Amino acid sequence: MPDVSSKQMKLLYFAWVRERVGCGAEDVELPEGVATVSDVVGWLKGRGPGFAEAFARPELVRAAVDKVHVKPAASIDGAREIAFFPPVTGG
Amino acid sequence: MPDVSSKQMKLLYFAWVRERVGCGAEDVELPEGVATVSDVVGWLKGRGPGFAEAFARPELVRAAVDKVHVKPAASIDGAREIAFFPPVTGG
Amino acid sequence: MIRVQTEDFDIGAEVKALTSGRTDIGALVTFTGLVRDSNGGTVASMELEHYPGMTEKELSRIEAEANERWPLQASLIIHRVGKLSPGDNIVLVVTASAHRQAAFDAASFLMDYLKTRAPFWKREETGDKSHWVDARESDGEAAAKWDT
Amino acid sequence: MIRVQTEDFDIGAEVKALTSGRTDIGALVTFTGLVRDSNGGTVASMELEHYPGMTEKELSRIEAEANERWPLQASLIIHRVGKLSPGDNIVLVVTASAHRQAAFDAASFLMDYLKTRAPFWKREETGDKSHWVDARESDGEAAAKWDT
Repeated sequence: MPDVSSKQMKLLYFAWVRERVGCGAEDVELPEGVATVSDVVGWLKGRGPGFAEAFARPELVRAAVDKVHVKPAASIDGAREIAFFPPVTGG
Repeated sequence: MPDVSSKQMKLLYFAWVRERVGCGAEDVELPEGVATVSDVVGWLKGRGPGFAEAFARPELVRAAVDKVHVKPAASIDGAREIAFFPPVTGG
Repeated sequence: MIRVQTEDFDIGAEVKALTSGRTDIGALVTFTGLVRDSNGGTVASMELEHYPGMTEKELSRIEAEANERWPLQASLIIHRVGKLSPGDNIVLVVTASAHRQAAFDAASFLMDYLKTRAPFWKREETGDKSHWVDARESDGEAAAKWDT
Repeated sequence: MIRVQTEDFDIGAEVKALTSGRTDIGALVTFTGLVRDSNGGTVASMELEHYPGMTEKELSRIEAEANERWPLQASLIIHRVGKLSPGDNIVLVVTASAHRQAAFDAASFLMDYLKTRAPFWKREETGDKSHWVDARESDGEAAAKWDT
Protein backbone atom coordinates (compact mmCIF):
# COMPACT_ATOMS: atom_id res chain seq x y z
CA MET A 1 0.00 0.00 0.00
CA PRO A 2 1.57 3.34 -1.07
CA ASP A 3 2.69 5.89 1.47
CA VAL A 4 0.16 8.75 1.69
CA SER A 5 2.96 11.36 1.60
CA SER A 6 4.08 10.04 -1.81
CA LYS A 7 0.91 11.49 -3.33
CA GLN A 8 2.12 15.04 -2.72
CA MET A 9 3.40 16.16 -6.11
CA LYS A 10 4.73 19.25 -7.79
CA LEU A 11 3.35 19.67 -11.31
CA LEU A 12 4.99 21.92 -13.91
CA TYR A 13 3.63 23.07 -17.26
CA PHE A 14 5.56 24.66 -20.14
CA ALA A 15 4.90 26.47 -23.42
CA TRP A 16 1.35 26.00 -24.79
CA VAL A 17 0.55 23.40 -22.14
CA ARG A 18 1.23 26.10 -19.53
CA GLU A 19 -0.86 28.64 -21.45
CA ARG A 20 -3.86 26.30 -21.77
CA VAL A 21 -3.66 25.04 -18.19
CA GLY A 22 -3.36 28.62 -17.01
CA CYS A 23 -0.45 28.21 -14.60
CA GLY A 24 3.21 27.20 -14.69
CA ALA A 25 3.50 25.25 -11.44
CA GLU A 26 1.30 23.89 -8.69
CA ASP A 27 1.42 21.53 -5.75
CA VAL A 28 -1.25 18.86 -5.88
CA GLU A 29 -2.37 15.85 -3.91
CA LEU A 30 -2.93 12.97 -6.30
CA PRO A 31 -5.81 10.58 -5.57
CA GLU A 32 -5.31 6.90 -4.82
CA GLY A 33 -4.82 4.73 -7.88
CA VAL A 34 -2.87 7.29 -9.85
CA ALA A 35 0.28 5.26 -10.52
CA THR A 36 1.65 6.30 -13.92
CA VAL A 37 2.22 9.48 -15.90
CA SER A 38 -0.70 8.46 -18.05
CA ASP A 39 -2.88 8.19 -14.94
CA VAL A 40 -1.87 11.73 -13.96
CA VAL A 41 -2.89 13.00 -17.39
CA GLY A 42 -6.26 11.24 -17.07
CA TRP A 43 -6.82 12.83 -13.69
CA LEU A 44 -5.71 16.29 -14.89
CA LYS A 45 -8.17 16.23 -17.81
CA GLY A 46 -11.07 16.22 -15.34
CA ARG A 47 -9.88 19.29 -13.47
CA GLY A 48 -11.39 21.93 -15.76
CA PRO A 49 -11.73 23.15 -19.36
CA GLY A 50 -8.14 24.48 -19.53
CA PHE A 51 -6.76 21.11 -18.50
CA ALA A 52 -9.16 19.30 -20.82
CA GLU A 53 -7.94 21.42 -23.72
CA ALA A 54 -4.25 21.08 -22.83
CA PHE A 55 -4.47 17.29 -22.70
CA ALA A 56 -7.16 16.81 -25.40
CA ARG A 57 -4.56 15.02 -27.55
CA PRO A 58 -2.25 13.44 -24.99
CA GLU A 59 0.07 12.19 -27.73
CA LEU A 60 1.14 15.81 -28.32
CA VAL A 61 2.26 16.25 -24.71
CA ARG A 62 5.62 15.05 -23.40
CA ALA A 63 6.44 14.42 -19.75
CA ALA A 64 9.44 14.42 -17.44
CA VAL A 65 9.55 12.86 -13.96
CA ASP A 66 12.06 14.54 -11.69
CA LYS A 67 13.61 16.26 -14.73
CA VAL A 68 14.07 13.07 -16.79
CA HIS A 69 12.12 12.38 -20.01
CA VAL A 70 9.64 9.51 -19.55
CA LYS A 71 7.00 7.62 -21.51
CA PRO A 72 3.29 7.80 -20.54
CA ALA A 73 3.50 4.34 -18.96
CA ALA A 74 6.26 5.39 -16.55
CA SER A 75 5.60 4.92 -12.87
CA ILE A 76 5.41 8.00 -10.65
CA ASP A 77 6.29 6.03 -7.56
CA GLY A 78 8.66 8.10 -5.43
CA ALA A 79 8.51 11.06 -7.81
CA ARG A 80 8.53 14.62 -6.47
CA GLU A 81 8.01 16.60 -9.65
CA ILE A 82 6.22 15.89 -12.93
CA ALA A 83 6.44 18.28 -15.89
CA PHE A 84 4.23 18.40 -18.99
CA PHE A 85 5.24 20.16 -22.20
CA PRO A 86 5.06 20.07 -26.02
CA PRO A 87 7.85 18.43 -28.05
CA VAL A 88 10.95 20.57 -27.53
CA THR A 89 12.03 23.16 -30.11
CA GLY A 90 15.35 24.53 -28.92
CA GLY A 91 18.64 24.87 -30.78
CA MET B 1 54.31 19.00 -86.45
CA PRO B 2 54.34 20.94 -83.18
CA ASP B 3 55.26 24.60 -83.09
CA VAL B 4 58.83 25.02 -81.85
CA SER B 5 57.81 27.86 -79.50
CA SER B 6 55.38 25.50 -77.68
CA LYS B 7 58.36 23.66 -76.23
CA GLN B 8 59.32 26.63 -74.07
CA MET B 9 58.03 25.70 -70.64
CA LYS B 10 58.11 26.96 -67.09
CA LEU B 11 58.66 24.17 -64.59
CA LEU B 12 57.85 24.55 -60.89
CA TYR B 13 58.80 22.27 -58.01
CA PHE B 14 57.35 22.24 -54.49
CA ALA B 15 58.08 20.73 -51.07
CA TRP B 16 60.47 17.75 -51.15
CA VAL B 17 60.42 17.65 -54.95
CA ARG B 18 61.83 21.20 -54.88
CA GLU B 19 64.43 20.25 -52.28
CA ARG B 20 65.65 17.22 -54.22
CA VAL B 21 65.66 18.98 -57.58
CA GLY B 22 67.53 21.88 -55.98
CA CYS B 23 65.41 24.73 -57.36
CA GLY B 24 61.85 26.00 -57.19
CA ALA B 25 61.33 27.22 -60.75
CA GLU B 26 63.12 27.16 -64.07
CA ASP B 27 62.48 27.87 -67.74
CA VAL B 28 63.32 24.94 -69.99
CA GLU B 29 63.19 23.99 -73.64
CA LEU B 30 61.65 20.55 -73.95
CA PRO B 31 63.00 18.24 -76.66
CA GLU B 32 60.89 16.97 -79.55
CA GLY B 33 58.68 14.00 -78.69
CA VAL B 34 57.88 15.13 -75.16
CA ALA B 35 54.08 15.21 -75.37
CA THR B 36 52.70 14.24 -71.95
CA VAL B 37 53.39 14.98 -68.28
CA SER B 38 54.81 11.49 -68.05
CA ASP B 39 57.20 12.27 -70.91
CA VAL B 40 58.37 15.38 -69.06
CA VAL B 41 59.08 13.29 -65.97
CA GLY B 42 61.05 10.81 -68.06
CA TRP B 43 63.11 13.62 -69.56
CA LEU B 44 63.67 15.30 -66.15
CA LYS B 45 65.02 12.07 -64.61
CA GLY B 46 67.97 12.19 -67.00
CA ARG B 47 68.98 15.73 -66.06
CA GLY B 48 71.07 14.88 -62.98
CA PRO B 49 71.15 13.01 -59.65
CA GLY B 50 68.80 15.49 -57.91
CA PHE B 51 66.17 15.02 -60.60
CA ALA B 52 66.72 11.26 -60.64
CA GLU B 53 66.13 11.15 -56.89
CA ALA B 54 63.08 13.45 -56.99
CA PHE B 55 61.37 11.33 -59.64
CA ALA B 56 62.75 7.91 -58.60
CA ARG B 57 59.22 6.85 -57.69
CA PRO B 58 57.05 8.86 -60.10
CA GLU B 59 53.85 7.56 -58.45
CA LEU B 60 54.70 9.72 -55.42
CA VAL B 61 54.81 12.90 -57.48
CA ARG B 62 51.70 14.84 -58.51
CA ALA B 63 51.52 17.33 -61.38
CA ALA B 64 49.55 20.39 -62.41
CA VAL B 65 49.45 21.89 -65.90
CA ASP B 66 48.73 25.60 -65.90
CA LYS B 67 47.60 25.33 -62.24
CA VAL B 68 45.15 22.46 -62.78
CA HIS B 69 45.69 18.96 -61.36
CA VAL B 70 46.41 16.42 -64.11
CA LYS B 71 47.20 12.72 -64.51
CA PRO B 72 50.59 11.55 -65.87
CA ALA B 73 49.03 10.79 -69.26
CA ALA B 74 47.80 14.39 -69.69
CA SER B 75 48.95 16.23 -72.80
CA ILE B 76 51.18 19.27 -72.36
CA ASP B 77 50.15 20.68 -75.71
CA GLY B 78 49.73 24.44 -75.37
CA ALA B 79 50.81 24.39 -71.71
CA ARG B 80 52.90 27.25 -70.33
CA GLU B 81 53.61 25.97 -66.83
CA ILE B 82 54.00 22.50 -65.34
CA ALA B 83 54.35 21.98 -61.58
CA PHE B 84 55.55 18.86 -59.75
CA PHE B 85 54.88 18.25 -56.06
CA PRO B 86 54.12 15.59 -53.44
CA PRO B 87 50.52 14.79 -52.49
CA VAL B 88 49.14 17.91 -50.79
CA THR B 89 49.00 18.18 -46.99
CA GLY B 90 47.19 21.43 -46.22
CA GLY B 91 44.25 22.07 -43.98
CA MET C 1 30.97 22.83 -20.17
CA ILE C 2 27.38 24.00 -20.49
CA ARG C 3 25.73 27.38 -19.94
CA VAL C 4 22.15 28.68 -20.12
CA GLN C 5 22.03 32.45 -20.28
CA THR C 6 20.05 35.45 -21.48
CA GLU C 7 23.17 37.36 -22.66
CA ASP C 8 24.70 36.96 -26.09
CA PHE C 9 27.92 34.96 -26.54
CA ASP C 10 31.11 35.77 -28.42
CA ILE C 11 32.24 32.84 -30.58
CA GLY C 12 35.82 34.11 -30.87
CA ALA C 13 36.20 34.60 -27.11
CA GLU C 14 34.68 31.19 -26.31
CA VAL C 15 37.00 29.44 -28.78
CA LYS C 16 40.03 31.30 -27.44
CA ALA C 17 39.17 30.29 -23.88
CA LEU C 18 38.94 26.63 -24.90
CA THR C 19 42.12 26.46 -26.99
CA SER C 20 44.44 28.93 -25.29
CA GLY C 21 47.78 27.41 -24.28
CA ARG C 22 46.95 24.00 -25.73
CA THR C 23 48.81 22.22 -28.52
CA ASP C 24 46.86 18.96 -28.57
CA ILE C 25 43.88 20.28 -30.54
CA GLY C 26 44.05 19.76 -34.30
CA ALA C 27 40.44 20.44 -35.22
CA LEU C 28 37.77 22.68 -33.77
CA VAL C 29 34.16 22.93 -34.95
CA THR C 30 31.62 25.51 -33.87
CA PHE C 31 27.93 25.46 -34.63
CA THR C 32 25.88 28.60 -34.13
CA GLY C 33 22.11 28.62 -34.38
CA LEU C 34 20.57 32.00 -35.12
CA VAL C 35 17.05 33.42 -35.12
CA ARG C 36 16.06 33.21 -38.77
CA ASP C 37 13.24 35.24 -40.15
CA SER C 38 11.51 32.31 -41.78
CA ASN C 39 8.50 34.41 -42.83
CA GLY C 40 10.43 36.91 -44.93
CA GLY C 41 10.71 39.98 -42.74
CA THR C 42 7.62 39.47 -40.59
CA VAL C 43 9.03 37.79 -37.48
CA ALA C 44 9.51 40.60 -34.99
CA SER C 45 10.93 38.59 -32.11
CA MET C 46 11.23 35.21 -30.49
CA GLU C 47 10.76 34.12 -26.90
CA LEU C 48 12.72 31.12 -25.65
CA GLU C 49 11.20 29.35 -22.66
CA HIS C 50 12.96 26.51 -20.85
CA TYR C 51 12.71 24.20 -17.85
CA PRO C 52 15.31 25.46 -15.37
CA GLY C 53 17.13 22.58 -13.75
CA MET C 54 16.12 20.00 -16.33
CA THR C 55 17.77 22.05 -19.11
CA GLU C 56 21.16 21.98 -17.38
CA LYS C 57 20.72 18.30 -16.55
CA GLU C 58 19.89 17.35 -20.15
CA LEU C 59 22.64 19.48 -21.69
CA SER C 60 25.22 17.95 -19.32
CA ARG C 61 24.00 14.48 -20.15
CA ILE C 62 24.17 15.15 -23.90
CA GLU C 63 27.66 16.62 -23.56
CA ALA C 64 28.84 13.64 -21.49
CA GLU C 65 27.49 11.27 -24.12
CA ALA C 66 29.39 13.08 -26.89
CA ASN C 67 32.57 12.81 -24.84
CA GLU C 68 32.00 9.08 -24.42
CA ARG C 69 31.47 8.56 -28.15
CA TRP C 70 34.35 10.69 -29.45
CA PRO C 71 37.82 11.59 -28.13
CA LEU C 72 37.23 15.28 -27.49
CA GLN C 73 39.81 17.68 -26.07
CA ALA C 74 37.11 20.21 -25.26
CA SER C 75 33.37 20.75 -25.65
CA LEU C 76 30.98 23.56 -24.91
CA ILE C 77 27.24 24.15 -25.17
CA ILE C 78 25.75 27.61 -24.63
CA HIS C 79 22.00 28.13 -25.08
CA ARG C 80 20.27 31.46 -24.70
CA VAL C 81 16.80 31.95 -23.22
CA GLY C 82 14.41 34.91 -23.09
CA LYS C 83 13.59 37.41 -25.79
CA LEU C 84 15.57 37.30 -29.04
CA SER C 85 15.35 39.14 -32.38
CA PRO C 86 15.96 37.94 -35.96
CA GLY C 87 19.71 37.62 -36.55
CA ASP C 88 20.41 37.00 -32.83
CA ASN C 89 22.45 34.02 -31.69
CA ILE C 90 20.47 31.22 -30.02
CA VAL C 91 22.88 28.38 -29.42
CA LEU C 92 26.61 27.71 -29.63
CA VAL C 93 28.19 24.27 -29.71
CA VAL C 94 31.97 23.87 -29.80
CA THR C 95 33.89 20.61 -30.13
CA ALA C 96 37.66 20.18 -30.28
CA SER C 97 39.57 17.03 -31.13
CA ALA C 98 42.86 15.83 -32.56
CA HIS C 99 41.21 15.09 -35.92
CA ARG C 100 38.44 16.73 -37.89
CA GLN C 101 36.01 13.83 -38.27
CA ALA C 102 35.51 13.48 -34.51
CA ALA C 103 35.02 17.24 -34.10
CA PHE C 104 32.47 17.40 -36.95
CA ASP C 105 30.56 14.30 -35.84
CA ALA C 106 30.44 15.33 -32.18
CA ALA C 107 29.15 18.83 -33.01
CA SER C 108 26.48 17.41 -35.31
CA PHE C 109 25.48 14.84 -32.66
CA LEU C 110 25.24 17.51 -29.95
CA MET C 111 22.92 19.60 -32.10
CA ASP C 112 20.74 16.64 -33.10
CA TYR C 113 20.35 15.53 -29.49
CA LEU C 114 19.87 19.04 -28.16
CA LYS C 115 17.11 19.63 -30.72
CA THR C 116 15.10 16.62 -29.56
CA ARG C 117 15.93 16.37 -25.84
CA ALA C 118 16.81 19.71 -24.26
CA PRO C 119 13.65 21.33 -22.80
CA PHE C 120 13.47 24.59 -24.76
CA TRP C 121 10.41 25.99 -26.51
CA LYS C 122 10.32 28.80 -29.05
CA ARG C 123 7.47 31.23 -29.50
CA GLU C 124 7.59 33.51 -32.54
CA GLU C 125 5.98 36.94 -32.46
CA THR C 126 4.73 38.05 -35.87
CA GLY C 127 3.08 41.45 -35.80
CA ASP C 128 0.49 41.27 -33.00
CA LYS C 129 0.18 37.50 -33.20
CA SER C 130 2.38 34.88 -31.61
CA HIS C 131 2.66 31.12 -32.05
CA TRP C 132 4.65 28.27 -30.60
CA VAL C 133 7.10 26.83 -33.11
CA ASP C 134 6.23 23.24 -34.03
CA ALA C 135 8.78 20.50 -33.54
CA ARG C 136 10.22 19.29 -36.85
CA GLU C 137 9.91 15.62 -37.69
CA SER C 138 13.30 15.80 -39.43
CA ASP C 139 14.90 16.63 -36.07
CA GLY C 140 13.65 13.36 -34.62
CA GLU C 141 15.02 11.50 -37.63
CA ALA C 142 18.37 13.29 -37.36
CA ALA C 143 18.69 12.29 -33.70
CA ALA C 144 17.60 8.71 -34.41
CA LYS C 145 20.46 8.14 -36.86
CA TRP C 146 22.97 8.18 -33.96
CA ASP C 147 21.25 5.19 -32.32
CA THR C 148 22.71 2.68 -34.78
CA MET D 1 35.27 34.27 -50.27
CA ILE D 2 38.79 32.86 -50.04
CA ARG D 3 42.01 34.23 -48.56
CA VAL D 4 45.59 32.99 -48.34
CA GLN D 5 47.59 34.89 -45.75
CA THR D 6 50.50 34.74 -43.32
CA GLU D 7 48.63 36.60 -40.54
CA ASP D 8 46.39 34.91 -38.02
CA PHE D 9 42.61 35.15 -38.33
CA ASP D 10 39.95 35.99 -35.76
CA ILE D 11 37.03 33.54 -35.91
CA GLY D 12 34.65 35.88 -34.08
CA ALA D 13 35.42 38.82 -36.37
CA GLU D 14 35.09 36.71 -39.52
CA VAL D 15 31.75 35.30 -38.40
CA LYS D 16 30.47 38.75 -37.47
CA ALA D 17 31.44 40.12 -40.90
CA LEU D 18 29.52 37.30 -42.61
CA THR D 19 26.35 37.45 -40.52
CA SER D 20 26.06 41.13 -39.61
CA GLY D 21 22.73 42.67 -40.60
CA ARG D 22 21.35 39.42 -41.99
CA THR D 23 18.28 37.55 -40.77
CA ASP D 24 18.23 34.73 -43.33
CA ILE D 25 20.94 32.61 -41.68
CA GLY D 26 19.72 29.94 -39.29
CA ALA D 27 22.87 27.85 -38.96
CA LEU D 28 26.55 28.68 -39.11
CA VAL D 29 29.40 26.18 -38.89
CA THR D 30 33.07 27.02 -38.51
CA PHE D 31 35.95 24.60 -38.82
CA THR D 32 39.37 25.61 -37.54
CA GLY D 33 42.47 23.51 -38.16
CA LEU D 34 45.31 24.09 -35.72
CA VAL D 35 48.96 23.07 -35.54
CA ARG D 36 48.88 20.02 -33.30
CA ASP D 37 51.96 18.79 -31.56
CA SER D 38 51.54 15.22 -32.71
CA ASN D 39 54.86 14.12 -31.20
CA GLY D 40 54.07 15.09 -27.62
CA GLY D 41 55.90 18.37 -27.08
CA THR D 42 58.68 17.90 -29.63
CA VAL D 43 57.33 19.78 -32.66
CA ALA D 44 58.95 23.22 -32.49
CA SER D 45 57.35 24.75 -35.57
CA MET D 46 55.74 24.12 -38.90
CA GLU D 47 56.36 25.64 -42.30
CA LEU D 48 53.48 25.84 -44.77
CA GLU D 49 54.50 26.06 -48.41
CA HIS D 50 51.99 26.60 -51.20
CA TYR D 51 51.71 27.17 -54.94
CA PRO D 52 50.72 30.83 -55.34
CA GLY D 53 48.11 31.27 -58.03
CA MET D 54 47.05 27.64 -58.09
CA THR D 55 46.10 27.77 -54.40
CA GLU D 56 43.63 30.60 -54.95
CA LYS D 57 42.30 28.92 -58.09
CA GLU D 58 41.69 25.59 -56.32
CA LEU D 59 40.15 27.17 -53.20
CA SER D 60 37.77 29.22 -55.36
CA ARG D 61 36.81 26.13 -57.34
CA ILE D 62 36.18 24.11 -54.15
CA GLU D 63 34.11 26.93 -52.66
CA ALA D 64 32.07 27.27 -55.87
CA GLU D 65 31.39 23.53 -55.84
CA ALA D 66 30.13 23.67 -52.24
CA ASN D 67 27.79 26.51 -53.20
CA GLU D 68 26.45 24.46 -56.10
CA ARG D 69 25.81 21.43 -53.88
CA TRP D 70 24.21 23.21 -50.89
CA PRO D 71 22.05 26.34 -50.50
CA LEU D 72 24.59 28.49 -48.63
CA GLN D 73 23.97 32.06 -47.50
CA ALA D 74 27.70 32.60 -47.01
CA SER D 75 30.99 30.73 -47.19
CA LEU D 76 34.59 31.54 -46.38
CA ILE D 77 37.94 29.78 -46.60
CA ILE D 78 41.07 31.27 -45.04
CA HIS D 79 44.35 29.35 -45.18
CA ARG D 80 47.58 30.53 -43.60
CA VAL D 81 51.04 29.98 -45.08
CA GLY D 82 54.57 30.47 -43.75
CA LYS D 83 55.95 29.63 -40.32
CA LEU D 84 53.51 28.46 -37.64
CA SER D 85 53.89 27.15 -34.09
CA PRO D 86 51.98 24.45 -32.18
CA GLY D 87 48.59 25.81 -31.17
CA ASP D 88 48.49 28.28 -34.08
CA ASN D 89 45.54 28.45 -36.42
CA ILE D 90 46.12 27.01 -39.92
CA VAL D 91 42.79 27.07 -41.71
CA LEU D 92 39.30 28.47 -41.19
CA VAL D 93 36.22 27.34 -43.06
CA VAL D 94 32.84 28.99 -42.43
CA THR D 95 29.52 27.97 -43.94
CA ALA D 96 26.13 29.54 -43.30
CA SER D 97 22.75 28.23 -44.36
CA ALA D 98 19.08 28.32 -43.41
CA HIS D 99 19.33 24.84 -41.86
CA ARG D 100 22.05 23.03 -39.96
CA GLN D 101 22.51 19.94 -42.14
CA ALA D 102 23.56 21.98 -45.17
CA ALA D 103 25.98 24.05 -43.08
CA PHE D 104 27.56 20.95 -41.48
CA ASP D 105 27.81 19.02 -44.76
CA ALA D 106 29.23 21.94 -46.72
CA ALA D 107 31.91 22.65 -44.09
CA SER D 108 32.88 18.99 -43.98
CA PHE D 109 32.98 18.83 -47.78
CA LEU D 110 35.15 21.96 -48.02
CA MET D 111 37.69 20.50 -45.59
CA ASP D 112 37.77 17.10 -47.31
CA TYR D 113 38.32 18.66 -50.72
CA LEU D 114 40.80 21.23 -49.45
CA LYS D 115 42.84 18.44 -47.81
CA THR D 116 43.22 16.53 -51.07
CA ARG D 117 43.24 19.27 -53.73
CA ALA D 118 44.57 22.59 -52.44
CA PRO D 119 48.33 22.82 -53.10
CA PHE D 120 49.72 23.23 -49.57
CA TRP D 121 52.58 21.26 -48.03
CA LYS D 122 53.53 21.08 -44.37
CA ARG D 123 57.05 20.64 -43.04
CA GLU D 124 57.44 19.95 -39.32
CA GLU D 125 60.54 21.07 -37.48
CA THR D 126 61.39 18.79 -34.56
CA GLY D 127 64.52 19.86 -32.69
CA ASP D 128 67.19 20.26 -35.38
CA LYS D 129 65.45 17.90 -37.80
CA SER D 130 62.65 18.63 -40.20
CA HIS D 131 60.41 16.44 -42.30
CA TRP D 132 57.61 16.86 -44.81
CA VAL D 133 54.29 15.66 -43.44
CA ASP D 134 52.99 12.63 -45.34
CA ALA D 135 49.58 12.75 -46.99
CA ARG D 136 47.04 10.64 -45.11
CA GLU D 137 45.22 7.92 -46.99
CA SER D 138 42.11 8.63 -44.92
CA ASP D 139 41.96 12.13 -46.44
CA GLY D 140 41.65 10.64 -49.91
CA GLU D 141 38.89 8.34 -48.70
CA ALA D 142 37.10 11.22 -46.99
CA ALA D 143 37.12 13.26 -50.20
CA ALA D 144 36.03 10.26 -52.30
CA LYS D 145 32.82 9.80 -50.28
CA TRP D 146 31.40 13.02 -51.82
CA ASP D 147 31.68 11.58 -55.35
CA THR D 148 28.64 9.36 -54.95
